Amino acid sequence: MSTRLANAGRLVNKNKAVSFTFNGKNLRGFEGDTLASALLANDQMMVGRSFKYHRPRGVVASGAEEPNGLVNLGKDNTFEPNQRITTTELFDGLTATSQNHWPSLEFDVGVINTYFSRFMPAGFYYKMFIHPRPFWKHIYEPMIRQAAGLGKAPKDRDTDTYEHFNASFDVMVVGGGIAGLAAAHSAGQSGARVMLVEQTADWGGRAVVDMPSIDGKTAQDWVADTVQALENMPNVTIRLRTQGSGVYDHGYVLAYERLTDHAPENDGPRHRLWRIRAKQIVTATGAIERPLSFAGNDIPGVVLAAAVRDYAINFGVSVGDRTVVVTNNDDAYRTAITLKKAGLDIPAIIDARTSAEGDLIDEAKALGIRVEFGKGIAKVKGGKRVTGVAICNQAGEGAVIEEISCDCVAMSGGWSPVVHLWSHCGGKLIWDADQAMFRPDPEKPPLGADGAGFVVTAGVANGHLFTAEVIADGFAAGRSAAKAAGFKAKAAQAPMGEDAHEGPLAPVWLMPQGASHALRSKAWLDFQNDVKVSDVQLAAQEGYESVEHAKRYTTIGMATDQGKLSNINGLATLAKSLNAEIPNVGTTTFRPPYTPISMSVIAGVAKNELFQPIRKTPMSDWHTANGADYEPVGQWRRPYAYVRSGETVHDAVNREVVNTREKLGLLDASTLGKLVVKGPDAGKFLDMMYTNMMSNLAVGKCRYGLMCSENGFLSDDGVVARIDEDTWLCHTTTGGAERIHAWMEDWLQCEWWDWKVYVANVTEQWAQVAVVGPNARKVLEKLGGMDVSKETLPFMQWADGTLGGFDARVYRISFSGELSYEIAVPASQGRAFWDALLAAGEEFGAMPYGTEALHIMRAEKGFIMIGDETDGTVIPQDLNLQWAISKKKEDFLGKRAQERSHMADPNRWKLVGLETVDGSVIPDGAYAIAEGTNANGQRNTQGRVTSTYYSPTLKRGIAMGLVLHGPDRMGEVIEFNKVDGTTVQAKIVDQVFYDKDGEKQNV
Amino acid sequence: MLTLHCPNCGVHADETDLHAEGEAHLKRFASGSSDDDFHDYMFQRQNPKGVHFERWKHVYGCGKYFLAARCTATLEVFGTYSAQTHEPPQAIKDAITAKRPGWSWGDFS
Amino acid sequence: MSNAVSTLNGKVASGEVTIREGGLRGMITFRGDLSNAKLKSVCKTLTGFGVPEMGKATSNGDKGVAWMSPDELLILVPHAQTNDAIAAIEKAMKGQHHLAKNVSDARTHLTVQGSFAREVIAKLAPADLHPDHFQIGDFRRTRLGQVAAAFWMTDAETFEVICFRSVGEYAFDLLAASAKAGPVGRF
Amino acid sequence: MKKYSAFAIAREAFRQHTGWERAWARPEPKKKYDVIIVGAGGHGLATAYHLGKNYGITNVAVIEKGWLGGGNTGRNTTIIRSNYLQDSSAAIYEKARSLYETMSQDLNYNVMFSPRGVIMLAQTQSEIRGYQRTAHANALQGVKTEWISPQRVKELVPIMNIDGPRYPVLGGLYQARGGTARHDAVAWGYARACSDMGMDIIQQCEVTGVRTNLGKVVGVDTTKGPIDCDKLGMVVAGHASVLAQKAGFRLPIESVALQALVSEPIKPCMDVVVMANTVHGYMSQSDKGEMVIGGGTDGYNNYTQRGSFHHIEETVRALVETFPMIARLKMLRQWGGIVDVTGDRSPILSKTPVEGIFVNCGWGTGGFKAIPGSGWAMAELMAKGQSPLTEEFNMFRFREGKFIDESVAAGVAH
Repeated sequence: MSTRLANAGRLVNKNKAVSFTFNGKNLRGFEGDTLASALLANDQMMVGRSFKYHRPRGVVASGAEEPNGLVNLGKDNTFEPNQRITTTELFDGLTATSQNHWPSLEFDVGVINTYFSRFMPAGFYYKMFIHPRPFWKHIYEPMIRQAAGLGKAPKDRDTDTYEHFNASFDVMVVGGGIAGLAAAHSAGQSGARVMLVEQTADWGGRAVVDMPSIDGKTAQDWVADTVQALENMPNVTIRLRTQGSGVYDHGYVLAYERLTDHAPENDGPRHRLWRIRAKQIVTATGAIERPLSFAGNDIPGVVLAAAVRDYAINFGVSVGDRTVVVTNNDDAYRTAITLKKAGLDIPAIIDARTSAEGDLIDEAKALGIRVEFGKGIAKVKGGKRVTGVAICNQAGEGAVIEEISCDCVAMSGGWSPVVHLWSHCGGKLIWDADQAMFRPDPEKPPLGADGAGFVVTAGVANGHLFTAEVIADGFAAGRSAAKAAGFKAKAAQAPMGEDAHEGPLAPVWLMPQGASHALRSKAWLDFQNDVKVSDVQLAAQEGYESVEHAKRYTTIGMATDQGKLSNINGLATLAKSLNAEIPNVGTTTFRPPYTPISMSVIAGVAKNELFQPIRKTPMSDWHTANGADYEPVGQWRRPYAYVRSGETVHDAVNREVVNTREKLGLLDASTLGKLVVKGPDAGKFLDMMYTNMMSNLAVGKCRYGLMCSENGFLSDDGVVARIDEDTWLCHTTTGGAERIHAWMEDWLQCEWWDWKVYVANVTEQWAQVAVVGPNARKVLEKLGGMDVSKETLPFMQWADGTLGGFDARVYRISFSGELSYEIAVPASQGRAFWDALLAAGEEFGAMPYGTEALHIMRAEKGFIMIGDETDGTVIPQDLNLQWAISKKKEDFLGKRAQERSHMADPNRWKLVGLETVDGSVIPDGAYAIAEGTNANGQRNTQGRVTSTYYSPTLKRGIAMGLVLHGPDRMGEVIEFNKVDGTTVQAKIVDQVFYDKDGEKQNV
Repeated sequence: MLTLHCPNCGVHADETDLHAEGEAHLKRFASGSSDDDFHDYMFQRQNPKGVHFERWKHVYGCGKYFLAARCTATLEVFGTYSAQTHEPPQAIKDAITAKRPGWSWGDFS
Repeated sequence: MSNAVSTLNGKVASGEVTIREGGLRGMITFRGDLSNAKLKSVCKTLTGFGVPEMGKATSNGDKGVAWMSPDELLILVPHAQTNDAIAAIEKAMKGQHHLAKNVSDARTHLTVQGSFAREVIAKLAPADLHPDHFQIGDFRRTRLGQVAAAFWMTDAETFEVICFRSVGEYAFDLLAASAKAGPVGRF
Repeated sequence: MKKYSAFAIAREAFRQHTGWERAWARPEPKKKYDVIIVGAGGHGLATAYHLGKNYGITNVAVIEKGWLGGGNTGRNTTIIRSNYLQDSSAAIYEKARSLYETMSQDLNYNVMFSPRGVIMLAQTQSEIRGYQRTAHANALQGVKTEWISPQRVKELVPIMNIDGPRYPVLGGLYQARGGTARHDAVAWGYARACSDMGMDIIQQCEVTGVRTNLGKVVGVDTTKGPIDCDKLGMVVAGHASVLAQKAGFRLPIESVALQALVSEPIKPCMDVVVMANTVHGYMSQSDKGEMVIGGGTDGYNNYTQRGSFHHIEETVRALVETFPMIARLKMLRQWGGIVDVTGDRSPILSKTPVEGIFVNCGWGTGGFKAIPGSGWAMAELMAKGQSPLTEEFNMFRFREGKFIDESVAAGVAH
């Protein structure tokens, strides 16, 4: 059984007990435990079920590489699936449940898959479930989906907070082991701005477990002293619980800081995403121990050798009472020695090498541990827990020599440097055959903005496995990174490490070497996704020879650990199957993040109200307080209608239209874009921007103008006012202000940069109100201060003045066909002006109206709306707007495009009015159908509706649409489709439905 | 995540402060030009895998355009320069030649 | 004008770092040739400061000037004096190609004040805010969350921020949330 | 070819799976083929498949620089739908969608086509109008779609927040027979079928030059030597410009990075595909249980298969807002692909200025869903010289100003 040892672990505080629950059981651990160590201390070896076969799964590692120990953590709004128990620090009240089983962890019906596993080799699902066809959707797929997945789906909204932080550094060091510490120290000494991050809660990495001597001190003391030194350096920032998650182009690094996961009672953000710009990055990310591939290596109790040591030393937890160590290298002997010294049984060390010599081997032997060279494990015995191992010759096919009873197997297949961050941005790897590992190729680093390498790798991550090399390499990497970032190294002594003498490892990719199919089909490569040696071999046999094919066909390395344990073993298996060298098979691509990071931290503070900015006008509060039903228009929110109690939105719209037509309506038009264009060449410039002539507009007058893209399509419209000799004010649509401003700057900066024109976007300087309706003049006269009579301020003119004490610019323009003034006042006075209008207008029936009433009234008058009549494929000619296209101008933006053959095609659909025969409203988006079908069997069409409304003024449906030869077909009845298959008939009419002679506006 | 030096305001700008504005040094063809010329001006892009010239706008910064010489295969930046020019300055061309001998792009080399 | 109200009417979010809407500020977008002697002189007359160098701003109370781009300054004057200041510019720049527009009401002015003000800004802006890199006198146009903004420092613990009026509330809430979340411990 | 079936699996299970053959052969190139397709992605392989299946043209080589299916076929978010606005788009995508329905049976390879339904959310008034227009167009195009209410959206996707304060859901365009498929399997299934017809799929073979004579294609030079052909199909997605340049013509396209990401797998919680264009995010749940999320394209030309992280941020925050329950899921992996985008963001399936060379490119962000239709149409174009499905997608349309613009219905071409 696994249990807590008498000697306290390095990291746990035995004086502080912590209670938690697992699958409803109340358990106790200590402060400093991880959830994994606490579960092991409670003899909870089995922690989950595998993805495919639902086999029992126990902890196999002690860190971020753990593939098995995944739990549902927390509940309600802190519920989180797939939480890795080896990186979850224990806290009081922690609640965890195991995953992927039904009805329980101990008795999972899904385990039936394991008995049928011979029918479920790699890719079996590509070969079956094909017939009968409907079964995939209705039976097979739902079944597979239920069986797959891991944790439960969260249900509640996350109430924690998250944030981002932007920071720039000269040198970013990832990894707080001795190499990273040395690198940060040497880079810091040079004066560079340095950040050092470590993903765990503890500095020192493996060194503080295995405790070599550095500079004559224990590793523990050296680490403590170095951390202290770094903390004292003002130019160095160090962070625990912060993972270097991804390296991106031009030195961008994401670091993922977990602030309160270990202490949920603390205030502040739960996670922080550091968005770092680093000139140089040092990856001192260490290495991950590889499992060995033997039959039954997935049974709970088979654990990586170094992890067994971690649990014993860091947490005072023994994984088992009797541990068989199986290895191909010397390092695993440390585990045997540690356990033996802790008073536990080591029945044998099974060493696949034919012979080896070294200090650790000697020490193990001296402790009386039996060492068997040239041997391997034929098979692990046990179901939910290891009960023993069968030993065989490594060179053979698995004939059992001896069985040894044990409850833990500590395995080591060598070490794989963590090269993820090096590789994220294109750093290349080389195969180190001696150490059987891929390590960064220093000649081919990822290249930065200047074309030079911007990542250096250090220590174990660089393929150095011995303390002396590791620490020297870290020190040198910090120096060279600082130098590359522009800092001179200070003379300082590199730390010196000491090592035990170790012999070379012998690569072992399968145990025993000649294992039978039966054994290979029980030798796991990917523990979570259930990929075995036989699966990769099958992929190769079937032609899935590329490493990417094999990965995708078998799903090896695609689990939540992203193959941290399985990739190299899988690769070696594939290479062997193809009779190829490992480096020739290549690796799969490493992609960020290193380990999964929360979606919430990616979103950061941008949640709820802060999800996206909402742009508000000075009158927004009034709208909200008065029933505004909003519609988003870009980032603005405009009242669609002001709904009163007892009204539907539709009722409100109709009321607003009728009231405006009969009395007085007020529209908050502040969102309309207002661009000032000024300069000696402003007229010439606007003649290029607009299809019509603007240079000849008289001062004091307004003119409606159209803008097209260079591709000829209508992009915006609005009223232009000539302010003075060299100044024009251009109104744009609500969505157009920033876009058209940018469009103007583009041409001024990049094409006609010698033209003397300045543009300023003054949209938000002004609150603008449209005062519309028969009583419009009356209310303005009541406010007083300006002559707004027909004679002094005729249609399409503007004037500056004072209205009711407000500085105002009044435009006599109309988008509704009514007598109408648009009045601009400084935004700071907008709300007061709005209130003044409402008060003064009360006796005249003043009533605000929203965008829908605006739309209906303009449609009744046959005015086009950008975004309704236009959709990016419509040219002004389609809308019969030839009158607004200057014939005199040689050039304007879009002119050349409109000369292309398809643009000049007489068969382009043209704008007309449409009146339903039965008075109903044509559905939005309906098409006018024509006879027959096209070559692809689609029904022919001859037009479409662009705007369609119920007109409360005319009390019937009205519409505008683009129709083939429409203007030549007045009076003709055509049919529009409905989605239910029926049609509605409409007569082609003039597009002006209301007050054709303009009598209402010209008063 | 690119960073580009804005030659207009001196800021070493994060990509999120910038907006990519497409190929640089396009020659505008207006009314009266041939269909081919107009087509090429509007749609025919160099799209090289390698040295490229492009427009950027420092949209969240000084609001000005600038041009960049960049490698689309490695994202290396050879230099940024004023948008008010019809061809890359010699210093930029030299910087590219030093890194990518024999390069060419449109009419430039 | 007594009717004038700033975007958030002086709203305050108090804490270790306090966010305050700064009330009405007179601001003028002034475009022209920044080396023009008349431009330089009117800038000095109005604000008491000369044309700043690229990326710099100087201010004192309600008056100040910031370098916006190679052909644009932001002139700060008391709100009530804005139109007079523009008139002065127009007079001084007569015959010179220029543009001077009142943008006082198109902006929201916020102050961020407190021990970790620098970090509050750094949570939201993709700029290097290290004290070695951004100091009093520097002026930066960048983004704050998802909106454009500009800021400068008036003392070691105070940032002045301006953004567009329509997003003033968003910017205020964003800064307030960042301040409430506490310090990072970077600077 | 040995047929795949449950019986075959049972048979093999009892002989340790030793009887499984290679899914596709590994031939050396011949001296000459009737047709060479460059690019063994989904589109290239589907083209070859339909050349053989529909026209009996089997003396075909499919040449691939890397490994088959290794480009955008293996990097996309696997969404299949045909609810497009414009007739020509709807025609080819619906052809594709209908071929997906029977692809597993046609290829005897389970591509796991899952017609689980696709909803495109309307969150603004203009999206409502755009999607209602699409619904009306679809009704005439023979594409089965429907406009659904917010309540129906919620029933179909209970995890969605339909009344978020910023962009409440106002309805959706629903295509019940849209869905997803297993992307790799599509490429593998086609490869197996092509190989079975005697076609040569030649991987790890890069085209280094295109040989022409008197304006007509005669062959290609490759890293495995020269190979002659009568007709050449260029189907290389992101690298189309580079290949066209070798043949002496240019294409009106640009190559940019498109990104995607997946969460860790969870138990089933979302049965349909949801696309939210206003906030720029789309999401579905794979059969493995991962939430598969698509992001946006970068604005700058790029051949690195790496994009900029801020697009991931934008996409994720939009989806956290739309689906609050994903807040505590974790991003497992992000990646990028290179997509080629045309001036109207619709593809090019076309003859070229060089006789005998045909090009299929410009699918932008929407290529996967089109694979079988594209292959069908491209095969027709190459075999017969014309196809009603490709007619409007010719590369010369930009000269005339005859665009196929899908963005008009607020529908981006995902």
